[in-house]
Amino acid sequence: MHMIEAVIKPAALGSLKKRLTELGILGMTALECKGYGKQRGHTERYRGARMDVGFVPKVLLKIAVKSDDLDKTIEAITQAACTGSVGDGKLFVYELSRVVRVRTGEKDQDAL
Amino acid sequence: MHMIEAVIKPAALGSLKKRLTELGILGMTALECKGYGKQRGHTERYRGARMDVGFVPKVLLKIAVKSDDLDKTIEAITQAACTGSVGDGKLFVYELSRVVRVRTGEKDQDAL
Amino acid sequence: MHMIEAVIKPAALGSLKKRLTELGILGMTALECKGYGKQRGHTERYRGARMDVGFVPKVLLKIAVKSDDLDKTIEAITQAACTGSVGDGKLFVYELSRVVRVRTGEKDQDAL
Amino acid sequence: MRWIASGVTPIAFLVLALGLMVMPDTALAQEAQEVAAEAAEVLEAAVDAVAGESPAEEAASATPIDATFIANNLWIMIAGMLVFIMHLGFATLETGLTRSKNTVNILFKNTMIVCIGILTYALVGFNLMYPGFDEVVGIAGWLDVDAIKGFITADTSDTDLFGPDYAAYTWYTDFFFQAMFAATCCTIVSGAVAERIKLSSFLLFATLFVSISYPITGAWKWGGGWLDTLGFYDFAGSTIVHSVGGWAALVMVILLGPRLGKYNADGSSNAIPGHSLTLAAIGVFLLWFGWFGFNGGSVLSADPILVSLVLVTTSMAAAAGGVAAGLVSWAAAGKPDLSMALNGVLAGLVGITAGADQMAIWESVVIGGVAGALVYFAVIFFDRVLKIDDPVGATSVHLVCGIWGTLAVGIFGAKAGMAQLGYQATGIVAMGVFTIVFTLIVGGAIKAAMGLRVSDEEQIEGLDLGEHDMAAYPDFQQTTIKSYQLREA
Amino acid sequence: MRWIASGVTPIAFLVLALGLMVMPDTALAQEAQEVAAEAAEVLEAAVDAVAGESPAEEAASATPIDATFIANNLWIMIAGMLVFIMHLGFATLETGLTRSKNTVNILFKNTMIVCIGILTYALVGFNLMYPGFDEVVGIAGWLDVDAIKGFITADTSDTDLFGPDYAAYTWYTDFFFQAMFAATCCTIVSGAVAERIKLSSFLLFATLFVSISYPITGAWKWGGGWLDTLGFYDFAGSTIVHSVGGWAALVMVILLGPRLGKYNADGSSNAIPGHSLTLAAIGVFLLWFGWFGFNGGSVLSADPILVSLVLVTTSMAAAAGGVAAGLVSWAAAGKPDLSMALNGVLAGLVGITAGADQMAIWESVVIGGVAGALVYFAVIFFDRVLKIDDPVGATSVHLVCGIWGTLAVGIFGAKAGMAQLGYQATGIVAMGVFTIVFTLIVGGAIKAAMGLRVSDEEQIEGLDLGEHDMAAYPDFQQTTIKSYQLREA
Amino acid sequence: MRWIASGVTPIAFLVLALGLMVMPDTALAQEAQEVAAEAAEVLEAAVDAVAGESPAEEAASATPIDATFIANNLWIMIAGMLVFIMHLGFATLETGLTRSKNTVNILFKNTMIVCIGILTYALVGFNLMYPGFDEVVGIAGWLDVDAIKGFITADTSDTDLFGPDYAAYTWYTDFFFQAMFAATCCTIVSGAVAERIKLSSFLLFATLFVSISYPITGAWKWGGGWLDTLGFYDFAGSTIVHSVGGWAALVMVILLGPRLGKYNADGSSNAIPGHSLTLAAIGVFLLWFGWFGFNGGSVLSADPILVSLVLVTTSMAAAAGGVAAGLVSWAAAGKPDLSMALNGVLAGLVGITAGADQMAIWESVVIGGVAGALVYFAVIFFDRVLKIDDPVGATSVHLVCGIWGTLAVGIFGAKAGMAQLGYQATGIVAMGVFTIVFTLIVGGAIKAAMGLRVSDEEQIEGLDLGEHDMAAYPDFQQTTIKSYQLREA
Ligand SMILES: Nc1ncnc2c1ncn2[C@@H]1O[C@H](COP(=O)(O)OP(=O)(O)O)[C@@H](O)[C@H]1O
Ligand SMILES: Nc1ncnc2c1ncn2[C@@H]1O[C@H](COP(=O)(O)OP(=O)(O)O)[C@@H](O)[C@H]1O
Ligand SMILES: Nc1ncnc2c1ncn2[C@@H]1O[C@H](COP(=O)(O)OP(=O)(O)O)[C@@H](O)[C@H]1O
Repeated sequence: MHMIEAVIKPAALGSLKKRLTELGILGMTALECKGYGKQRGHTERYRGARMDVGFVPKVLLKIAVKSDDLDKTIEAITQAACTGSVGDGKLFVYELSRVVRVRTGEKDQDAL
Repeated sequence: MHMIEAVIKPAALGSLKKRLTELGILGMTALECKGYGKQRGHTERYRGARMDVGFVPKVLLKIAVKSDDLDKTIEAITQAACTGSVGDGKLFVYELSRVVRVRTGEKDQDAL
Repeated sequence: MHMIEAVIKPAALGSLKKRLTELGILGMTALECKGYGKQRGHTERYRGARMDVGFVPKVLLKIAVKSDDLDKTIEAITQAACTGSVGDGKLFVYELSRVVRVRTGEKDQDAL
Repeated sequence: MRWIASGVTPIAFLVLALGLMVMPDTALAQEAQEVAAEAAEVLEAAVDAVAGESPAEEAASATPIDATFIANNLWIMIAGMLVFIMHLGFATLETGLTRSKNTVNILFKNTMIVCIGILTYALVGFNLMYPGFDEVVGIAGWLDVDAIKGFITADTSDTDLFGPDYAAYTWYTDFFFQAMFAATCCTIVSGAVAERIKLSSFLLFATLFVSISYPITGAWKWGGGWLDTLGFYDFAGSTIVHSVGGWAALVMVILLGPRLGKYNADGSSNAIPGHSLTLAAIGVFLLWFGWFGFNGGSVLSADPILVSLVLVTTSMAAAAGGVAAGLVSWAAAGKPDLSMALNGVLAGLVGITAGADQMAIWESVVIGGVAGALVYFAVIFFDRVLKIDDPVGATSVHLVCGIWGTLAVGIFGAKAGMAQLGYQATGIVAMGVFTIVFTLIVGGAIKAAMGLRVSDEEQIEGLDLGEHDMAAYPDFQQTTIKSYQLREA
Repeated sequence: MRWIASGVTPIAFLVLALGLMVMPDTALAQEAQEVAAEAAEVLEAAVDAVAGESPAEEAASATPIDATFIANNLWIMIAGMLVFIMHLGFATLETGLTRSKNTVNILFKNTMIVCIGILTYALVGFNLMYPGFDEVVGIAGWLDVDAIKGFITADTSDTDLFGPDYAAYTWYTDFFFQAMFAATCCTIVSGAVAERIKLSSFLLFATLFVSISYPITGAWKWGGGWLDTLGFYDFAGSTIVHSVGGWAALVMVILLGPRLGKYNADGSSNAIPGHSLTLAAIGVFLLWFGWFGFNGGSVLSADPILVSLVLVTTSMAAAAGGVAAGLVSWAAAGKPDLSMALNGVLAGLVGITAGADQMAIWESVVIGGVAGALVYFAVIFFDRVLKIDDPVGATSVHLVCGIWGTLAVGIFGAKAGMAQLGYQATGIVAMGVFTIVFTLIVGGAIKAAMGLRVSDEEQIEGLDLGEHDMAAYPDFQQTTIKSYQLREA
Repeated sequence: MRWIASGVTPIAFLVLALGLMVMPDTALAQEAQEVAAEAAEVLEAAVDAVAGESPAEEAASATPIDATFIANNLWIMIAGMLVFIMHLGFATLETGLTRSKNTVNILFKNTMIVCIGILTYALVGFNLMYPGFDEVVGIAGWLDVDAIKGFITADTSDTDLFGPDYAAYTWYTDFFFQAMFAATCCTIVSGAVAERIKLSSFLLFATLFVSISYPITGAWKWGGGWLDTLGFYDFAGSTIVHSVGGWAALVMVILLGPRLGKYNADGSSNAIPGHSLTLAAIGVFLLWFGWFGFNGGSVLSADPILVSLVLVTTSMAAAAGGVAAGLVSWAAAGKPDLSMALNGVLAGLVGITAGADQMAIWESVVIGGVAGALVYFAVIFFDRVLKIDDPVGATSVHLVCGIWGTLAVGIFGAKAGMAQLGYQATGIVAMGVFTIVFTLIVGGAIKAAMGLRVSDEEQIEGLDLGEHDMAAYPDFQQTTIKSYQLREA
C-alpha cells in the first residue's frame, strides 16, 4: 500500500476528483496548504506599501492506494492536475506499513 | 519509530486525546482537513439552488510513536474514534527514519 | 529522497525560509496545524468561565530533499527554529519512494 | 383578572390571526375593499391637502400647534426607527455570541421575528395592548373578534387619529413605535434558546408570545390596566419588555435543556465561546444607539427637558454598567473580560429603562453601575449554580437587571418610597407569573406536540446545515480542533 | 421627446463634466472666485443672522412659519442621512453575497460610487434632473453649458433658495437628499456585475449612468417632465430608481457574461455561495433602516400623517416580503432559505416604494407579500432559465419587484384604475427602453474600447489580487477545497 | 495663560475625579441626597407639566417659541446620537486595520473609552470646558472644587438651564452632545497605539487626557477662552478635536515605539495588514454617517440654511477626499488601494470640519480633495521616513488633515485672509504645544511608573490572550503562514 501526497492548484481539484472517481479511487483526504517553489507568490499592497508574499495557496491531497493501483493513479493525477504553467504541483509517494478502517477494524488492503 | 496518521471525526477528538494521555502518549499534531469516502457530503442550498458538497470536515492527527507503542496506540485510537457509523475514518501508518526534537537536538527514540 | 516534516513555531517560519533559500532548498509546502506536547496550551476566558485550550498553533512544513541534502537541511531547520524554549517543535523524516513534478512529468531526483 | 382568562385561548387566537393573514375569506375581503376605498378617499384628501398646496401656501397657513405636533411626531417616528435598529443589534450580538455553525439559523430567526412581530402586532397586538384606544376607533372591546383586525382595516377617515386630539403623534406613528417595541421582547427569548431549538417550534412560540402574552401584560400598565391604576411605574419597559422577555427566556431554556457538551457528568459547566466578539461588540453599540429611541421615544413627545434628561441618564447608566462589569471581571478573574463588559453596558441600559425619566444624573450612574456588577454574578450564577444554559446571557441581562431597574424606581429618584417599591414588586411578580404560566402552557404544548430540540446529530453538525442546508461562511476554514476544558475559578 | 435626443451625447457630457471637475480653466476659476466671494458674504450674513443674535433673541423673533420650516427641513436632512446609510447596506449585502476573494474590489466600487455619485450629481445630475428649478436659479435651460455647473457655483445670495418659497426645505437639503438617492441607483448595477467586471470599466459606466441616464429618466417624472404630466405615479422610485437600476444591471450582465464556473457545458447552473450571510443580513437590516428615509423622505415634508403612514406601509411590506419569501422557499425546497428571506425583505421594500403613500395597511401587506413570493421565482428564473448570472439578485429584487410595485399603484390604493395602470405601464416601458438603449450604447462602447471582463486567471485568483493587490482577510485561512455540484431540484 | 497652569496638576485632578466617582464621602452623599430630592421635585413638576396635561391641551397652549426650541433641541439630540455612532465607526475601523489576535483588546479599549469618556466628562470635563456656563449654574470658577462635580449634582431646579435662555437646546442636550464629542478625541489615540500598548496604561492615559487636557484646550475656543477672543475659528473641531487627538497619538507612539517586526534592521518598513478591510469599510461609512451629526450638530441649532449647507460641504469634502486618495494611490502605485481610499474619505471629513459652515460648495470639494491627496503622502511619510508606526493612520488623518482643515479657514471661504490665517496658525500651535507637553508629562510618567508596552512574547501571541485570555474568532482558522517582505516602491 502506498500513500500519494499531491500538492496541486486549488482550481484542479474538481476535475481531479472526477477523474479519480472514474478510476474507482473512492477515498481521499484534502488539506489547505501553501506552497513555495518556482512559482512566485503574489505582490500585495497595504496603505501605500508593496510587499511580496512568498506562499501560494495550494491543496494537499492524501490518497492511499493499493500498490497495484499506484501507477495508474499517479498518471491520472498528473494528467488531471497539469495545466502546463508553473506551480502545477508535485506528487510525493511513500510506503504505508499499515492501514486500519476505524469503523470496522478492517486492516490493510481490506481497509482501502 | 512509526508515524500514525489518523483521519477522524472532529467530535471524537476530545475523548481520543484523553485516551492517549492515559496511555502515556503526550505529543500529537492536529490538522483541519476534509475527507471524501463512503460518507456522502452534505447538501447545501443557496438562493434556491441545491448542491452537493462532496467533502466532509475531518481532523487529521499525526502521532509519532516508538515502534513498541504502535499496536496499543492503534488500538486505542480505533476504539476511541469508533462510533460505528460511516465516516469514522482511517489510520495510516508509515515508518519514520529519523526524529529530532528542535529545542534540545535529541534524536530518534529520545525525541519521542 | 526523503520528506522532512517539521512542526515549528509560526514565528520561526520567516527566518527558516530564509535559511533554506540560502541552502538552495527552493521548494516547500506549509500547513497550519495545532500541536500538543510538553508546551501547555493557553488559558482562555469567556463570560466568567476559565478554560484550558490544549492545542497550540504551529506550522507544519513539508520539505522533500535529495538524500544527500538531508543532513544539512535537518541541521539548518533545527538551528533556525530553535529558540530554546519549550514547544520549539519536532522534525520527522521518512523515505519517499517516488516524486513527480506535475507540470513536466519529471520524476524522482529530477523533480526536486 | 379578566386578562388572565384570555391566556387559555392562545391557540384559537393564533389560528384566527394566521387565518386572517394568509387567507381572508370573501366577506372579509369585501369589507376590506370598502374600507380601502374609504381609506383611498381620505388619503387622497390628505395628499391634496398637503401636496396640492404649494409649500409656501402650506407654510403660510401653518399654525403654531402644527409645528409642535410635527416636531413631536417626528421624534417618535425617529425613535421608532432607532428601536428598529435594535433588531440589528440583537441579531449581531446573538450571532457573535454563538458558534459559526449556527449563524444562518440565528439570523433567520431574528429576521423572521421582526417580520412576524410587525405583522402580528398589526393584526392582534396593537389592539390587544391598547384597549383604551379601541373606543377611539369605535370598536367595543379588545376581546371582540373585530379587535384583532382593528389596526389593519380601521376606518382611516377618522381624522381624530391623526391629529393632536389623539396624542402628540399620529395613530400610524403610535403603531410604528409600538410594533418595533413588541418585536424586541421576542428577540430576547431568541438568544437564550439559540443553538438547539427547532426553528418551527421557536417561530410558533414567538408568534404566540408577541401576539398574545406580551400585549396582555403590557396592557396592564401601558394600556391603562390595573397595574397603571395601582401606581406601578415602568417608564420604557424594564419589566414590561425586558423582564417579561427574560422570564419567557428562562422558562423556555428550562423546557429545552442545555446545549450538548455544556455540562459535564459531574455537573461542571463548559464555556462555549461565540464565534465573533467583533459582531458582539457591534451589536452592543447598535443596541445602545437604538436605546436612545427606546427610552427617549418613551417620553411620547419631543419634550426638550424630558427627552434630553432621558438621553443623559440612559448614557450614564450604560457607561457605568460597562465600566462596572469590566472592573468586576478584572478584579474577580485577573483579566478584563470583553464579553462581560459588553453585557455590562446592556445591563446598565436595561436597569435605567424603568426610571430613565425619574433619576438625577448621579442616580443613573448608581443604577447602571449596580446593574453592571449584578450581571457579572448573575451570568456565573445562572451558568454554574442553576445550570441554565443561556448562550448570550439574556436572562442575566434582561431578567435580572430588568427586575433591578424596576425596583430601583422605588429606591431612587422622584418616586422613591416604600409604597412605590411595593407597587414595583407587585408589577414584577404579576407580569412574571403571567409570563411564566403562559410560557409553560404554550411552550409545553409545543414541546409535547412537535418537540423543541433538534437532534443531537444536528446540534453537532450545526443548525445551519440541519435546519437550512446552508453555511454562513463557506469561504473560511472553520476550526474543529478545539478542546476547551473548564478550570473552575 | 427632446429628452431622448440627449441620449446621444453622453460622452460629450462626461468629458465636459470630468473636465470641469478635474481642471477648471482660468475663466471658470475666476468666475468661481467671484461667486465664492458673493457666497461668502451671504453666508456671513446668514451666520450673523443666526449665530450673531443670542439664542433667546432669535427664539423670540421666530415666527410660526419658521418652526414648521425647521421641522420639515430637519426631516428631509435626516432622511438624506438615512438614504446615505443605505450605501453601507448595499456594500455589506453585496460583499456578503460574493466570495471573499473579491471583497476588496466590491468595497472599493461601492465606496467610489457614493463619492463619484455625489460629486457628479453636484456637477451635472441635480441640474439635469430638475430643469424646472433652473428658472429659480436664473439659468436658462438645462442643456445650457452653465446648467451643468449650476449647483456647484450657483448664486447663493438668492435667498429664495433657502426659504419656504423654494420648498419645505432648503436648496442644499434638496441636493443632499437627491444626491444620496442618485448614487443608490448605480449601486444596484454594482452588485449584479460583481466578481468579473473590470474596475475601470465599471467606474466609467457608473459615472456616465449616474450623471446622465438616471437624471434624464428621473426628470420625466420628478423633474416635472412628460410622464408627470401624463399621470404616471412613482412615489419614491420603484421605477425611477429601482427598475431603472435593474434594467441597467440586466443589460450590463448580458454584455458582460456569467462568472467562470457559473454554467456547465450542459447549461445547468452552479450556485456560487457568498462568503458571509452575516454581512448580507446586516446589509438588509441597514437597507430597511435606510428605506425609512428613502420612502419617508419622499413625502418631501415632515407631514405627520403622510410620513407616518409611509413608515407603516414600508414596514408592513418589508415584513410581508420577508415572511413570504421565507415561507415560499420553505415550501418549495423543504428548508427555509435565509438568502431568499433577506431578498424577500428587499423585494417588499422595492415593491411598496412606488405607492407607499397611496396604500391602506392591508394593501401594503399584499404588495409586499406578492413581491416576496415573486422574488423567489424570479431569482430561479433568471438564474436557471435565462442564464443571467446576477450574484446578488439585483435584477430579481430591483427590476422585477420595481415593475411590480409600479404596476401595483394602478391595482391597489387611492389611484387604482385601468387608466392609472396604463400610465404606470407607460412609465415602466419608457424608462426601461431609454435605460436599455443608453446602457447598450455606453456599455457596448466601453466593452469595445476597453473591455468589460477581467481575465479568467484574474477571476480565479480573485479581483482583490488582480485589481488591487490586496487581500480583505489576510488573517483567516480561506477554503479552496469546495466542490459544489448542482443537483437540479 | 492661566489655563496652562492647570496642566501641572493632572494627577491631583484625576485622583479627585476617580475618588468622587468610586467612593463619594458621606458629606457629598448627603449633599447629593438633598440635590436629588430637589431634582426630583423639579422633575416631577416637569413631568406634570408635560405628561399631566392631555396632549391636546398642551398643544393648544404651545407658543411659537416652543416649537422652534423643540425642533432645535431635537436636532442637537439627534446629532449627539450620530456622534455616538462614530464610536462604533472608530471601533470597527481600528479593529479592521489591525490583526485578529488583537481584536478583543481593541474592542475592549474602544468600549471603555466611550464609557469612561462620558463618565469623566460629567464629573470634570464639561465644567472644565465651559467655564462661562459656571456662572449660569452659580459656581464661582472652574478651578473651584465644586466645579468638577458641577454637572453631576447641579441644581436642576434652575429652569434657566432648560429653556431658550440657556441656548437653542437644554443643558442636558448640551452635555449629551459634548460628552459624545469628548470621547471621540481619545479614540483617535487608541488606534495609533494599538497592538502593543498595555491596557491599564492606556486606560489611565485616556482618562486623564479626556478629563483634563482636551477640556482645557477646548475651553480656549469653545469655552470662550483666549483663542476665541483672538479670532481663531474652528467650527466643529479640526484642531480642537482632531489635531489635538493626533498630537497626543503622535507623542504616545513615539513614547511607545513601533510594533515588533514593523521595522527591519536596515530601517526599512514592513506592512502589517489589518485583518478585515470589510470592517474597516464599515467603520468609514459609519464615521461619515456620524459626521453629519458632528458637523451638522455644531451649528448648535437646526437652522435650515446653515445645517443643510454643512451637510452638503461635509459630503462633498468626504467624496472628494475618497476620490482623490483613490486616484492618487492608483496613479502612484499602479493599482487603487482601498485602505487609502477609505483614509481619504476620513481625510476629507477631517479637513472640512474646521470650516464646514464657511465654504462654498466648490471650496469644500477642493479642501476635501487636497486632504485626500495629502493623507496618501502623509501615511507613507510617517511610516517610512519618520518611522512612526501608526497602524490605522490616525496621525495622517487626524493630525495632518486637521491642521490642513484649520488653515483652510484662512485660505478659503468667508473668513479667508492673512490675519485669519495667522489666528488659525496660532490656534494650531498653541493647542499642539499644550497637548504635546501634557502627553509627554503624563505619558512619560505612566511609562516610568508602570510601563507602556506589553512584553514581546505577548505581542507575538497577541494582546487578546495576553491582556484578556480571550480569542475574538475561535471558530475560524487563523493563518500564521505569512511572510510579507516589503519591496520598496
Ligand atoms: N521540495 C519540496 N518539498 C515540498 N513541497 C514542494 C517542494 N517543491 C515544491 N513543492 C510544492 O509544489 C508546489 C509547486 O512547485 P513549483 O516549483 O512552484 O512549481 P512547478 O513544480 O510547476 O515548477 C509548491 O507550491 C510546493 O507546495
Ligand atoms: N484511500 C484513502 N486515502 C486517503 N484518505 C482516505 C481514503 N479513504 C478514506 N479516507 C479518509 O477517511 C475518511 C472516512 O472514510 P469513509 O469511507 O467516509 O468512512 P468509513 O471508513 O467509515 O467507511 C474519509 O473522509 C477520508 O478523509
Ligand atoms: N509524538 C508526537 N507526534 C506528533 N507530533 C508531536 C509529537 N510530539 C510533539 N509533537 C509536535 O511537536 C510540538 C512541540 O512539542 P512539545 O513537546 O510541545 O515541545 P518540545 O519538543 O520543545 O518539548 C507539539 O506542539 C506537536 O505539534
